Amino acid sequence: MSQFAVPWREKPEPSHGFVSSFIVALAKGIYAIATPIVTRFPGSILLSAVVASCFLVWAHALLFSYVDTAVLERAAEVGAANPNAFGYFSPSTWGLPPSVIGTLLAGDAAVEGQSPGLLSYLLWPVQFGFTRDMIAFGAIFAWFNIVPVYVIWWERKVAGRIQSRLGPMRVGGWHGWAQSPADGIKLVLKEDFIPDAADSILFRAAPYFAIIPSALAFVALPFGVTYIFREVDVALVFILAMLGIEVMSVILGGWASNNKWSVYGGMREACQMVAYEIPMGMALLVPVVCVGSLSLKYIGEVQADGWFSWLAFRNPFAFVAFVTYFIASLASCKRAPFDLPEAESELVAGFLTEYSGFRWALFFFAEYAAMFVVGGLATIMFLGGWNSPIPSDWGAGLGESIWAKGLKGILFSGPIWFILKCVFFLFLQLWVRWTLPRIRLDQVLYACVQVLLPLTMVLLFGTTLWVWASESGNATWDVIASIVSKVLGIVGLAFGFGFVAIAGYGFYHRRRLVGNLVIDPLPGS
Amino acid sequence: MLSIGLTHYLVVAAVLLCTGLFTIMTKRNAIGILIGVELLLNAANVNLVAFDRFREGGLFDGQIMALFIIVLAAAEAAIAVGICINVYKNLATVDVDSARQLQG
Amino acid sequence: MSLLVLLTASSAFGAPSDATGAAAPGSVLEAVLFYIVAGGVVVSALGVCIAQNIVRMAVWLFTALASVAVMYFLLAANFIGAIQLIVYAGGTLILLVFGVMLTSKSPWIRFEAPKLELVAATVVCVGLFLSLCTLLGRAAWESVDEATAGTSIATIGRALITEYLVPFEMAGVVLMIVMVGAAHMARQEK
Amino acid sequence: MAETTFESTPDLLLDHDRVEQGDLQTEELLVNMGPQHPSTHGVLRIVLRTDGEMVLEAEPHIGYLHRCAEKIGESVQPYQYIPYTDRMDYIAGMNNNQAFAIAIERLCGVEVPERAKRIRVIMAELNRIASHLVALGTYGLDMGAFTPFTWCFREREMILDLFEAACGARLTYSYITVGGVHDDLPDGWVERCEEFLDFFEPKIVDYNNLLSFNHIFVKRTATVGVITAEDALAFGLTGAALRATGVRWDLRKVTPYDGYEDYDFDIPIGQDGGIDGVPRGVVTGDCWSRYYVRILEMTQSVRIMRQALKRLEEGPIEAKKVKGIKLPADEVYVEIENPRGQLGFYVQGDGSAIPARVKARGPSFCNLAITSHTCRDILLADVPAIIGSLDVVLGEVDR
Repeated sequence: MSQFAVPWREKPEPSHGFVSSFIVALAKGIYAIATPIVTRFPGSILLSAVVASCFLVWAHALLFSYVDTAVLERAAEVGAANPNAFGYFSPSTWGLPPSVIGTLLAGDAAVEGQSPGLLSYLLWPVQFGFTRDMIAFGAIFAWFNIVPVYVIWWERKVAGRIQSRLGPMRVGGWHGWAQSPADGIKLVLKEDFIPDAADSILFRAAPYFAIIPSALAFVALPFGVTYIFREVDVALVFILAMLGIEVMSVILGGWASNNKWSVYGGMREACQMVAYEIPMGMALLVPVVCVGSLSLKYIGEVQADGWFSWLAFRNPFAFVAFVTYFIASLASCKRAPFDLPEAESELVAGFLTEYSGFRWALFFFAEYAAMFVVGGLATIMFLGGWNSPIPSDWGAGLGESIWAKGLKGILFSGPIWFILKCVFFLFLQLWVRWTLPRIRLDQVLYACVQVLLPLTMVLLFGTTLWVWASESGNATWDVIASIVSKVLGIVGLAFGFGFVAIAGYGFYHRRRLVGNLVIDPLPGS
Repeated sequence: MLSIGLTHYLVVAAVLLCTGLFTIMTKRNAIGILIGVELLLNAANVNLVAFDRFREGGLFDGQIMALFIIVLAAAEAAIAVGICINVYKNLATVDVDSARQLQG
Repeated sequence: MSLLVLLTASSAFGAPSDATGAAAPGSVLEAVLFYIVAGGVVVSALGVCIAQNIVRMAVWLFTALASVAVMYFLLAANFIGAIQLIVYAGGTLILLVFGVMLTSKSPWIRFEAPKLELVAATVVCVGLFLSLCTLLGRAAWESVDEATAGTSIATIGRALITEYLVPFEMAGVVLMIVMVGAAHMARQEK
Repeated sequence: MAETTFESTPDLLLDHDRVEQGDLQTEELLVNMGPQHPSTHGVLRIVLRTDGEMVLEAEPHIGYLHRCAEKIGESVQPYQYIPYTDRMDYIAGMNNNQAFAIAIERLCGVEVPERAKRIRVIMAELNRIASHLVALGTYGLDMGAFTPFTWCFREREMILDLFEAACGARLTYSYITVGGVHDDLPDGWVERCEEFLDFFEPKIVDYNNLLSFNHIFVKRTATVGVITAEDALAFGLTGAALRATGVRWDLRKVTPYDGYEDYDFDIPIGQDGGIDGVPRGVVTGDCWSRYYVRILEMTQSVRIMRQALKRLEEGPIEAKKVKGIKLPADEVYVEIENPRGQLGFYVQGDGSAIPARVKARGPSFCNLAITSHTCRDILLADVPAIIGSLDVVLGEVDR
């Protein structure tokens, strides 16, 4: 080594640990396997995925109809607790009397008219609450991970189309489908960076204060009448509390970063939260007053009679409250035009300025999961929850054959409708974000406190009067109410079709803006 | 030990009470004292809800009391933080020992 | 880590025996959950009184409040638990943190208490705790081991507008006064 | 743990009296906005004294991009200096070339051929559109709207394609030289340019629908950063910032150069809201006026270009024998209307081929001077709004 040796060259190459190497190897392997298939047959794969998911839901519907009849009815007969699949109480090991367990394990001939035999032996673990808990937990956890990753990818595609670009196109082949997982891997492998002057413990802890509440919100969010992890009687307040607690992470992250821009981001979030949370809660009280329950499951169940029974169309106040809630929910997710805590043109990146790598990814996971939760809340409180727009008694004439059951299972499948509606709300959030400029802080406070808050108070009062009048049993009033409900439903339908028309037009003309004027920069070449 | 009864919850409440008291006694920062007060109030709440749970009748008086305490704690915190900020405006510190103009 | 918390907190709603969803009284699961949650409460409460940094104190208070909320879920008081989370952890605490931000020049500002005072406080608090424990051990509560069924929100709501109407309205008046008072105090004097 | 303080450092304080007078309300912070900050359009550093979200005062600190651009002009021949002018205001290179070329032409008495003048006007107006597109797009970014940026850059790309077809460069053109232009237009360029203009005009309506008349955007920019005509004149504001205050002043009309007197066009100025499609709440001289004057100017540029393209005739494109021309022992000061305002070049010759003194008057530099006057007692979010509406290019501010 000569005396001119450059000291910083002698440092060894940074070696990744086993986990990092494993993740990279795994990613490379998946990429190598998936890429040739996906790039060659994207259309057929998409089609088969759709078919397969339909089949899965169908099979699911059959399975649960079987289990519910074979197990739960039997359990109810013997006087066990309130049966409820996925959140099914009284697991045999904890609550059911031994006599019931014995019968269930024997399986056969538990209920007359059902085919005993192999199927019931295959399915017997499903009757245990613990097994179902584990399945549901896996489902929630997977969903919680999948939603942010693919919503981010989808947001980039939507943003690309809105901005007359293409969005991600490279990674993975077909429309850059692997972009988000690749970004995730990159973020995980990034340097674990904590600023010197930061409060390192709080700086590390803050992302978890964001991600844990948003994951917990999924616990009480019903995806269908039986697809609830835990049915909580105060589910609405619980989810609102989870969304409120998330604010703590922003304030904490901003404070612990010890960066002035981060502190500004945290303070702004605190200000903004004071402003939006009250109108948001009051807008949600409007459907609560209509229904008279805080249980999301119950609120979903009363909207089962098709489009016109959805709560947004019950009375005019609920319809306006729906819009109000949507605006306030944008603020709750820190989405544009309310993205002041991370306003990049004012505060660099706000509370996220000092964050990078995995911690930053956690914040984003929390944000996108919260977007889904907020959309799910709007779905349940206003747009019929998991119910299809078709009344649930439709198709009674189809009979009870296995195929009719399967068809109805798909048509009235809770998760499919719920996710579709949530995706609709997600799209609205993306659309708004990529169209509107950002509001100033004083305008946020003004809009929430001086416009939305009085408005929601009026709505709450009005809807109380409406419910009171409806319960008085006056025949004339009932006629008026049903006419108003129909009119609102038709207005909503018009909005829905308008949305579909605009989205379809945009999709059909998606290349219109990009390249109808190509100027050859090198003429003659 | 495996059968959880009223006493278990009351012991937890006692821990909350004592730590709250300790916080109030040792902290000099006005907002730190406020945090201690919140702990005390939570101790009371845990007591109320636990008594409510392990009591015949099912009137839920305890839960309603806890509800009122939560509301009043929110009100108390709002006023107290307002006072702290005013003290800070006037004295440029929130050390409770330095706020002794009225001591004569 | 989030997985663990998800499991713990979701199990707090429990393998329930009634519609409110609290863990079945007397079950092993309830005991395990109680010790986890009580551990959380105790550690957070000790964290509050040991922490020197005011922001960390607030964070410890946050975990204490959240654990107490989970304890309410265990006690079948779901509504109180949710309200605790939304009002206390989501509202009051953020107010406190806001106050911290507005009143400290630096996040690491310290106000040390004298040694003697620390010792005295420790003696007093530990003594109080021990005497409370002794009292609790001697107390003979009626129907202690028989937990009643959980409540429903409708009952609480009905009680609030019948039996507890006056306190309920008084609470509204107090909140009103607080709003006016806080606005008055926050007013910039020119 | 490092002991860090958020306290103000006294020697950085801008106005000691104000600090001592003001009662201590909450924490006053000194915040550095920049030199690395997304909305300072380069390397501008603004020191903000803030009280919460309120900005009490803002002081721009410049010089992070200083490259001795003027001094270099005193050691190279004028035609060699043309590429350096590109790098001053890199968003509007053509206009900078034109300004310096006209200065040398006036100094030496070079007569520019007719076709070269037409091409110069076309290029200058194209570049004006391109520059305003950047201004609009980045202003949308400053307001938190990302989409206008990509829409504007989509059209700007087409302009850059046209430039590339004409001179081979997309940013630093060095196309307009002393005595004319560097190259003749390639075959079919005029048709392409007309095609672009037909494509571009309806897009302005799109920008208006997307951004200009968006309610939130108007709320964010109207009555923010109002500059009166007196202040604008006192601070030497030029360009869109001056015209937005209601002063109808445009060098293309006042002292026409390169044949601007032949063309028929208007000078858009800012006006109060409520009439002519200007939204209510807008005040003359606010951020929205400055923004909207640029939109209107793009329409006028299209008008000028259509006329120029029609009158483009065959002929020489460069005056003869300008390379190595000796500069007379005289001085000249020429100002032209750059997209950002009046760009002036002072050139002093001493009989040799190399200027004895080159000095530039940059519009961005002069417009930036009003920042600390305007950014007083505003909200933090208004600072990017004001800086963005002034549309400064730091390459030219720092030179």
